[in-house]
Amino acid sequence: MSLSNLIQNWDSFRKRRPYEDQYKDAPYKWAMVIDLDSCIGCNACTVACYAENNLAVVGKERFGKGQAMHWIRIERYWGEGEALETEFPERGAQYLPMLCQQCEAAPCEPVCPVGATHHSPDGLNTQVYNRCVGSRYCSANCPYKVRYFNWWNYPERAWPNPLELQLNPDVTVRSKGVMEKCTFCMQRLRAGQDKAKTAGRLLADGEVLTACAQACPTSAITFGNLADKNSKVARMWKNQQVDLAKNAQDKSEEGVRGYRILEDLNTYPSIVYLERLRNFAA
Amino acid sequence: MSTGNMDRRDFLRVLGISGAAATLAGCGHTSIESGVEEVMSYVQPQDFVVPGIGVFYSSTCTQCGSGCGIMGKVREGRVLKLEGNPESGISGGKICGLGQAGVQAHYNPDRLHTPMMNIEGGLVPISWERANQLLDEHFGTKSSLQGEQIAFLTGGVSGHQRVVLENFLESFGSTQHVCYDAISTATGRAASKTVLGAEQPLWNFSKARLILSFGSDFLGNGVSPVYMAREFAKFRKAPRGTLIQIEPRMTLTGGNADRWYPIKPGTEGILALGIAHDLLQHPEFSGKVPQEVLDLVKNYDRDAVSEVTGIGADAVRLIAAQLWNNTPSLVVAGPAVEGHAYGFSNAAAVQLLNVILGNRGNSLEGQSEHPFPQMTPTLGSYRALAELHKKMVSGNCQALLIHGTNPVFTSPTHLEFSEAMKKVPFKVALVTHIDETAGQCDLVLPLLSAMEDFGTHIAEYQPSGVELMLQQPLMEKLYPETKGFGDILLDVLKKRKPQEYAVFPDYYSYLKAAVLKAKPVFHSDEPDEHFWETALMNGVVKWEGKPTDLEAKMVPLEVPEPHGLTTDYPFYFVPSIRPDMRDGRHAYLPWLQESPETMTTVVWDSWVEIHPKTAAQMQIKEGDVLLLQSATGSIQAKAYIFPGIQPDTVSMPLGQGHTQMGRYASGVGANPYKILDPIFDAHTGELALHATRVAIRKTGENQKVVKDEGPTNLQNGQKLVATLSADQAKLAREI
Amino acid sequence: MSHNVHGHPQMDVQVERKFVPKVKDLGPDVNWAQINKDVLRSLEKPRPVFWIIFFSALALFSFGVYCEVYQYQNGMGVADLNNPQVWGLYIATFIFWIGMGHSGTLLSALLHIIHADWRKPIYRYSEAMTTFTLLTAALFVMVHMGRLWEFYYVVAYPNERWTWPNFTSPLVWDATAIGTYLTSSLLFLYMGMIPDLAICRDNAKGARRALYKFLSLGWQGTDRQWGNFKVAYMTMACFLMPLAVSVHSIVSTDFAVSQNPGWHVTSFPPYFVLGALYSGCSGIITLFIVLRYVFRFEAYMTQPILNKLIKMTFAIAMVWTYLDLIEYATTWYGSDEVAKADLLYRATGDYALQFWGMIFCAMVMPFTLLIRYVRHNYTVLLIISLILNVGMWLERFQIITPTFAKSHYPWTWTAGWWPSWVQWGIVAGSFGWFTMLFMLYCKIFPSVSMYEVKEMVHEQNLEGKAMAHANPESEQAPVGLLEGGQA
Amino acid sequence: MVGGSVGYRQGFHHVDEAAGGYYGRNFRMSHAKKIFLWFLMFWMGSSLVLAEPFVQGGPIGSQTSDGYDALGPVVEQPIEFPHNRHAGDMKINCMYCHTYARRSNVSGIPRLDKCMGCHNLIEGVKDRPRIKKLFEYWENKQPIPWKKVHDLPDFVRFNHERHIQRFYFQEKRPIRETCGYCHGDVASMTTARRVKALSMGWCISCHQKDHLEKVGSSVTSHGPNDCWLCHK
Amino acid sequence: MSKKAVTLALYADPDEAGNALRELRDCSVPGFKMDDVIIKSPIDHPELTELLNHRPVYIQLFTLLGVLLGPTTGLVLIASAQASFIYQTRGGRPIVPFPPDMVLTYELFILSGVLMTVISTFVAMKLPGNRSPLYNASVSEDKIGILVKAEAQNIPHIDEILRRHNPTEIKGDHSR
Repeated sequence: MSLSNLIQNWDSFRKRRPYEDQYKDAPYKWAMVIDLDSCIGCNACTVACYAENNLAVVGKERFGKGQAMHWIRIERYWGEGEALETEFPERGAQYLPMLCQQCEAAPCEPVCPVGATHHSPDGLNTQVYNRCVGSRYCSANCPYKVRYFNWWNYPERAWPNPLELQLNPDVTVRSKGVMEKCTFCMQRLRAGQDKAKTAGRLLADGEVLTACAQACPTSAITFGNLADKNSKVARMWKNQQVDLAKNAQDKSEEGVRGYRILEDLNTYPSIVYLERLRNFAA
Repeated sequence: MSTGNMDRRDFLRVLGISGAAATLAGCGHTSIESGVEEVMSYVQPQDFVVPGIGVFYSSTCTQCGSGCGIMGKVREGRVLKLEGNPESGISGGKICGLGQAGVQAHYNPDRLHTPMMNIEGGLVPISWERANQLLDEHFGTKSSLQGEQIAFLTGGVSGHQRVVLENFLESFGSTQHVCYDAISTATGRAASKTVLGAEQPLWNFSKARLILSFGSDFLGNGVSPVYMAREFAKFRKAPRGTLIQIEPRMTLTGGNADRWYPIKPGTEGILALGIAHDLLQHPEFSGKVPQEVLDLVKNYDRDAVSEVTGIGADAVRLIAAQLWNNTPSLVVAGPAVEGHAYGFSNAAAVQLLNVILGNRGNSLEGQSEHPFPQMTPTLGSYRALAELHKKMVSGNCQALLIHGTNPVFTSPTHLEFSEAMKKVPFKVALVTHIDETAGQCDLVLPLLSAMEDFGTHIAEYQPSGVELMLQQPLMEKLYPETKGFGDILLDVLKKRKPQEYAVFPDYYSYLKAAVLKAKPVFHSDEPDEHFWETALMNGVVKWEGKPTDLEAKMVPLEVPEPHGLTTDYPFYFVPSIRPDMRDGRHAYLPWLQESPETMTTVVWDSWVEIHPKTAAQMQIKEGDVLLLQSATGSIQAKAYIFPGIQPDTVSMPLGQGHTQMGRYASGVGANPYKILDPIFDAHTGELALHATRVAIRKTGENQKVVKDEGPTNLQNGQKLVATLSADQAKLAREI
Repeated sequence: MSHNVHGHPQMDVQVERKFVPKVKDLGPDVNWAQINKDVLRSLEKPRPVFWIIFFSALALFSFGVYCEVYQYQNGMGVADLNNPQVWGLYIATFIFWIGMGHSGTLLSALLHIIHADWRKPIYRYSEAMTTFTLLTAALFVMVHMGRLWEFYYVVAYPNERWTWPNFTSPLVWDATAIGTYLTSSLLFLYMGMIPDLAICRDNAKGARRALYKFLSLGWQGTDRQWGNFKVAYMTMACFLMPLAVSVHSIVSTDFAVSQNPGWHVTSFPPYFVLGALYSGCSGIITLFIVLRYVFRFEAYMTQPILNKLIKMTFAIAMVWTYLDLIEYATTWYGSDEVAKADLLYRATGDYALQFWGMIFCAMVMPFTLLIRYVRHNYTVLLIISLILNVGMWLERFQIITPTFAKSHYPWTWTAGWWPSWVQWGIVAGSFGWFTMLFMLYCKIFPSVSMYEVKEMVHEQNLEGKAMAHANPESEQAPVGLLEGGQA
Repeated sequence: MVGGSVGYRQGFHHVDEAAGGYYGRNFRMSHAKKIFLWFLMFWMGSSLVLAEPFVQGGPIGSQTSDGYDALGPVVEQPIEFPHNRHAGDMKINCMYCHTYARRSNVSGIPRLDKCMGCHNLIEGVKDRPRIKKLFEYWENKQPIPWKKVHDLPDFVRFNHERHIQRFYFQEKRPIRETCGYCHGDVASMTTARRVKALSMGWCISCHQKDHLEKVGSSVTSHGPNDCWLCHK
Repeated sequence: MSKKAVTLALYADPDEAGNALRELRDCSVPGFKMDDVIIKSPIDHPELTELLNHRPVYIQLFTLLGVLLGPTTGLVLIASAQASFIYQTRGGRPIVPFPPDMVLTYELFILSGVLMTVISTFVAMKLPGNRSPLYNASVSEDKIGILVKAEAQNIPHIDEILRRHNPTEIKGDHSR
C-alpha cells in the first residue's frame, strides 16, 4: 500500500515548501501580526499563556539556570547595535514579544529524529509531546530559541494542591524530558474548527484567538487565518507587503513596516512584526 | 436562596470528568486502564452545561481597584482561566497579567481554610463555632464596644461591601472606616482637585496629540491600567500621538515614550514651571494669565531650571515647543512627582501646565456624576493610617478589623505599626491567606476568594458614565470553612439589627435585593429576576452619564527644591512600583513572581537599579550585594545595572521581602518600605515615598541576578525590534 | 577471482631491497611458538595491579551510573543544561568517543588494503578500541536522551502506532551509521580474531576453553578456510574504510546541517573525520605504550612500528590543523557576521581558555613528535599522546558550548555556562567504562594478532631469504633494529 | 536454505559428517538447520519488538493489535447499569442518555435527573436494588461516581461530536453501528466493557480508510491525520 | 566411492610441505585426487595452496548481491515509509527528500554488504562447527598439516609419500 501511495502521489511528495499559493485551496493557515509600536511590554500575554497552556512555574533557582518555561517572552532591548548609543535610553525600551514563529520551513522540523515536531496542514509547527524522546536537537537548531525543554518533572511539584485544579484539561501537562513550545493555542483552534465543521462552515475571522492575542490590552497581537484573503491578518500581511513564501520581501511602498525576524535564515516565519515607531522630533 | 441558585451551586461543583482531576498525570505514562479513573455527571445541572465545553461567567476582577470586567472560563466545576469581559467599558474584553493571576489567588496552596486564633503568640486553627463565639463576644448584642473604639482598617473597598462595612460600623456608632493604601495617590488627587477641580479627571487620550507624563506610570499601575493601555493603543494609531515621559526611573510607561528624560527626583514641579515659563512667553497668553502665576513662573527660566532638574535647557525649550505645537495635549503626574516633602506643590505645578495649555474640556474632562456616592471606592491614604495609629497607641482603639491591606508589611519602620497593634485588645483579620498583619491578629477569619464570592464593585476611574460591576462565584468554594466577607459582616449585623437584616438569609440575597432596589436608577423596567439575571450575565450594569466640566484655575504654588544629597546619603532612593506586585499584596502568586519585571526582566527577587555610569564609578557589578543605608534603616539587595535611571538615583521595587505570605512570597527579596525616612508631604501629610536619601555600600558578596535577559540586552545588529521614524510610517494607510 | 590477492610478488621485493637495507619492523627469527607463548601469556591470571586499576575504573563507572540514575529520576535539569545550552558535555563527549574509534579502522582496514604490514602487531587492540569507543559513544546517545525509556521510538520498525522515525534527521543517520559501524567493526574484529581464538582454544583449559571453542567456531586453518577468510577479510576492509569516513561525516552533519554559527560549515565532514583519526591515533599510541609495557610485547610492538604510527599521527594532526584553520579562515573572510562574532567569542570569550587549550594541546603539541627524544622516551610519549587527546576533547567542547552560548539570537545568549557535576560524573564514568571494557578484553582476547605476526615473520623471512640470495652483504645490516626495545 | 543453495563444496561434507566430534561431542545438527535456527531466533526477537511489550496500554492481551475481540475487564460500577435492558431490550437510542456525544468532545454520563425523569414514573421497578441505589443518590443529591471504562491517555483528544455528526447525522448510519464501532455492542452488555484497542494504530487504521467526502458523492478521502488532531 | 580414511602429516618447514604436496600431486595412487588434500596451517600459505587444484571463492558474489539488494530495498522502504508516514515532517523540505535518503541508503549499502560477506563467509568456511577428526593443536602454532583423505588401503602409500619430506609427525585415523 505504501509503495502504491508513493507512486501515486510522487509529485506532492517531492514538493518543497513553502511555495507560492500553497495555501490557496487550504481552509486554514494560521498567522500573526505583532505591532511593536502598540506593544507596551506589560506581560499580560505571558501570564495569559501560563494560564492557558499549563506552563510550569519553575522557581527562582531554575529560572536562574535558564530553565524557564515561558512560551512567549517579552524581550526588552536597549539598542539595536552592540552598545547603547546614548547615556540614557532616550527613546524608551524596545519590547519584543517572542514566541514560536511557526516557520513554514522550520529548522526544528527536519532534525527531530522521531518526527515529534512536524508541519500541520494549517501551517503550524506542531510538537507532539508523547512522541518526543528529548534529543533537544530541535531546540539546538531553532534560531529563535523558543522551544522549551522540560528539564524537570514539573507535574510533581509545580502545582501543589489545589493549584492543579486550574490546569486546562485540553492541554497536556508535560512531564520531564519532552520539548514544548507555543502551539498558537491549538486547543482553542481545534475546538473552534470542530464547531465550524459541524456547522458546515469555516471559522470566521476573529472567532478564535490565541490566549495572548485575547489578553493583550493594546491589541498589539493580531491573529487569524492567512488562507482567508479577507481576514484581518491576511490584509495586514498584504498591506505590509510581506509574502509568506519569500525570504526577501519586495518593498515597493514607502513607510511599510512589516518584517519577519531572521528572515534571511530562510525560515519563512508566520509572524510578521511591525516596526516600532518613535517621534524623533520629540 | 432561590432554586436557581441551587442549580448553580450544583453546576459549580468540581467534577472528576474526562480526566479533569487527573490532568497532572502528564504526557508520561498515564493510566488508560478501565475502571481506574472516575467519571461523574451533575445531579441536576442547567441545560447549557455540557461537559467538556467551557462556559464563560462574567465577574469582576478584584486584583486591583480598576474594576475590570472579567469572564471566567468554567468547566466541570472548575474555573480555568480569566478573560476580559467585552461588556465592560473598562476592560473592553482585555485583561492584564495581574488580573489573569486571579485564578492563582483562588487556587493558591497557601490559602487559609479555617478560622485561626492567636493562642500564646501563635495562630492555631479553630472551629467556626469558636470563631463565632469570639465575634459574638466582641461584636454581638452584648458588646460593650461602641463608637470610635471599634475601627475597620481596609484597603480600597467599593460597592455593597463598603455599604455593609459602614453599616456594620454604624451599628456601633463608629465612623472609623480607615482606608490605607501603601501606594497612596492622595497627594496627587489633592493637587488635581486644587488645580483642575477634580481629584481624578478623565484623560481623553483620543483627543490628545501629545502626552507629557511626569512620572505617571498609567500603563503599568495607574488608576486603570487596562483601560489606559487600550486608550494608549488608539492614541498610537493614526494620527499618532507623542508621549514624552519625565521621571527619575524609567517605568513601563517611560519605556514606551517617544522621548524619555531622566530628572532629579522631586524637581518635576520646577521643570513644569520652567516649561510654563517658556510657554507663557507666547503672546497669546498676554493678559490672560493671573499676575501671581506670572510672578511665580518668572524665576524659572530655562537655565535655572536646567541646573536644578538636570534636564538641559534645550530640552526644556523643546518640550515647551512640542506642547505648544501639539494641542490639545495632556499633562499627567504620577507617584514620582507626588512622593516628596513638597509633593503637593510639585503635582500642582505639573497640573498647572494643563490649565495653561487649555486642555480642560479637550483632553481633560470631569468624570460623570455618581448615582451611588455610598458605593464609590474608598481611597486609601497614609494619613488615615497614621491617625488610626495615634488612636491605637493611645488605647482608644479596642477592636480592630482588618481586610484587604497589610500595614505591618507596608508601613514604614518609623510608624512602628506592629507595636501599636499590640495595644489593641482584639484584632480580627478577614483574609484569604495569612500575611504579616493577619499573623499578628487575635482572630483570623478565612474569606472566600474572589472566584467564590458575590459582590459589587465600582471603579474609581469611570471612562463613561458609571458602571456597577458584579462579582459572582465562578465555582463552588474550595474549602467548606471559608466564608464571604459580606456574609461575615451580615451575620453580625443580623444580630445587632435584626429588624433590618434578618430578612436576608445571606449576603447574596442582600446583594440581589440591594441591586434590585437600585433598578430605577438604571431606568430599567424589566422584571426583577430578568434584570438580575441579565446583570449577572453581563457582569455589569451601566449607568449612562456625561463627562462633566472641570473647574480649573491657575493656582500659583511655590515649588521649593527638594532637600539635596549629603555626603552621608549621596543617593536619591526611588522605590518603584511593579505593575504586578503593587504594594506587595500579590507576591504570593507564582505566575507574577515568575513573570519578568518588564524593565529589568528580573524574577523572584528584589534588586537595586543603578545607572551604568554610577556603577562604573563605584566599581559595582551586576549581582554585587549592596547595603542600602538610609537614616531609618538598611536593607540588602543585589545590584542591577540599569540605564533608564537618573545617575544620582537608585531604585528598588516594592512588594517583595515578605516574611509570612506563603511559600511563594516568603523570603523573596527585601522590603524597601522599611528604610523609608519619615518625610511627609507638607500639604496632605502623606508619607513621601520618594524622598528618602540613601548611601550604598558593597558588602563584598556577589550573587547571580535571576533574570530572563541574557548577557546582552542589545540586538547586536540583528533586526529584532526595528524602529522607524514616526513621520515615515503611513499609519493611516495601515489596517 | 583469485584467492591469493594478498600475495607478494617476490621478484619486486628483491629489486627494491637490493640497495636499501631497510629497518625491519620485527626482529629476525622470531619463533612462532614464542609468539603464541608471548601473546597467550597476556591472557594469564592478572597481577594485583590489574585489579586495582580495574576496580578503580569500575568505581568510576559506577559513579557515572549513579549520576545517570540520578539524572534519569530527576530529569535532565540536574545536568544544569538550559534553553540554549541543550547539549553540553554529552554530545561533546559523544563525538569524542566516536572519533576515538576511527583510527582502529584506519589501522586495520586502510592499512590492510594497502598491505602496510606493520599494522599487524598493533591493529587488533586498536580495533578493539574502536568497538569499545563505539559502545561508549552509544551510551552517550542514551544518556543524552530526555526520555531514555522511549528510546525505541528512534528505531525504524513497523509498529502498532504506525509511526516511523524521521529519516531526514541527522540523528537518525547517526543512529544508522553508528549501528552499521558498530556491527561491521564488531564483525571485522571478530572475523580477524577467529584464527587467534582457535589458538587460544588449543591452549586453554576449562571454562576459557569452552568459551574459545564456542567463539572460534571450529576454525582449523584449512586452506579453504584461509582462502575464504582472506577474501572476506579484504572485502570487509574495503567496506569498513568508506564506512568509517561516512560515520564521522554523518556525525558532523549533526552540526553542519544546522543553522548555528560555527557549525554551518562546509568543511565540517573532512574536518571531523580527520579529527577522529587524529584522536584515535593518539589513543592508539597511548595504548601501544601501555600494552607494550604491561604485557612485555617488546618483540612485536617495536620502535619501527611506533615510529610509523607517530609519523602517521603527525601527518593527520597537520591535516587536521589545516582544516581547522581554514574553517576559521573561511568564517573570518566570509560575510556571516554572526559566525564571525561566534569565532571571536570562542577565542576571547568565556571559553577562551578551552579554545587556546585546544590550540596548544592539539595544534602545537604534535610538533614535539618531531623530536627524536620524544619518540623514543615512552613516558614522555605517553603523556604527549594523552595531551593530544585532551586537546581533541577540548575541540569537541569548543564546537558545542560557545556556539550555543552565542548563537543567532542575542536574547538567549548565555554567559559562563558550565556543566554540573552530573555531566562531569557521567563523562568520567564513560572513561571508567571504556577502561573496564578494554581491560577485560585484554585479559580475555589476544590483543596482538598472533597469526598475522606470524605472517609478518614469514614474509620477512621470505624477503630475507630472497635478499640473502640476491645480495648477501645486506644480511648483516639491520640498522636500528629494535632500538629502544627488545634488548 | 542458504546452505543448500551455496552447496558448491560437496567434497568436504563427507569428511565432516564422518568426523564425529573432535572435542568428544557429537554435534550432528546440519548446517542448514543451524542457519534456520538463527533465522528463527532473529524472527522471534523481532516479533517480540513488534508485540510492543513496552507500549502503554497494559500487557499484551488487554488489547489486541488489530483492536478486536479482546473483551476488557469487568469494571465494578457503583450501580450495575444494565445496558442490555435499556439499549438492548428497550431499544433506547444511545444518545437519549449520552446526550453530550453530539455536541461535545466527551459523550458524558447522563445527568442524574435524566435517570430520575423516567424512573420516577416507572413504579414497577422501584423496589429493585439497583433502582433503590439510584434513588439513594438522588435523594442525597450526590453524583454517582462511575468508573471510566473507555479511558484514553491524557495527551489524547477524542472528539465524540465530530464522529457522531459525521456518521450518525450525515451518513445516517444506525446508532448502534456508529457507537459500536468503538464501544462494541454495548446493548448486549450490562455494564460497559472495553472491546476495542483504542490504541493509536487502531485509530489510524480507520482514519486511513477511504471515506466518502460527502454523503452521496463518489469522491473519497481518508480521515484527517494531523498529529494535533488527537494529540494535545 | 567413499573415502573413509584420513591421515595427517605435520611439517615444520613450509618448503618441505610444498615438496610433499608436489609429490602427492604427481603420484599415481589410484582414486586419489588433489581435491582430497587439505592443508591446515597457522597462517595462510598461498604458495602451498597454489599446489592444490584451484578452489574458487564465491564470497564476493554474495557481497555483490548484498550491495545491490540491500540499498535498493532499503531506499524503497525508506521512501515508502516517508510517504505513508502518518505525520510527514516538512521543514521546507519535500516529504521524500533525496539527500537524507541517500545517506541512509549508503549506510544500508555498506551494512548489507558487510552482512552478506560475513554470512557467506561463514557458509563457505562451514563455520560454525566444522570439525575434523584429525586435528592437531600444533597447526595453530607453527606446523603445517597436510591432511589426506583416501581409501583405507591407499593410506600406507600416501603416508609413505608424506613421510619422505621430514614431517615432524604423522597420524592417521584408519579405523573407519
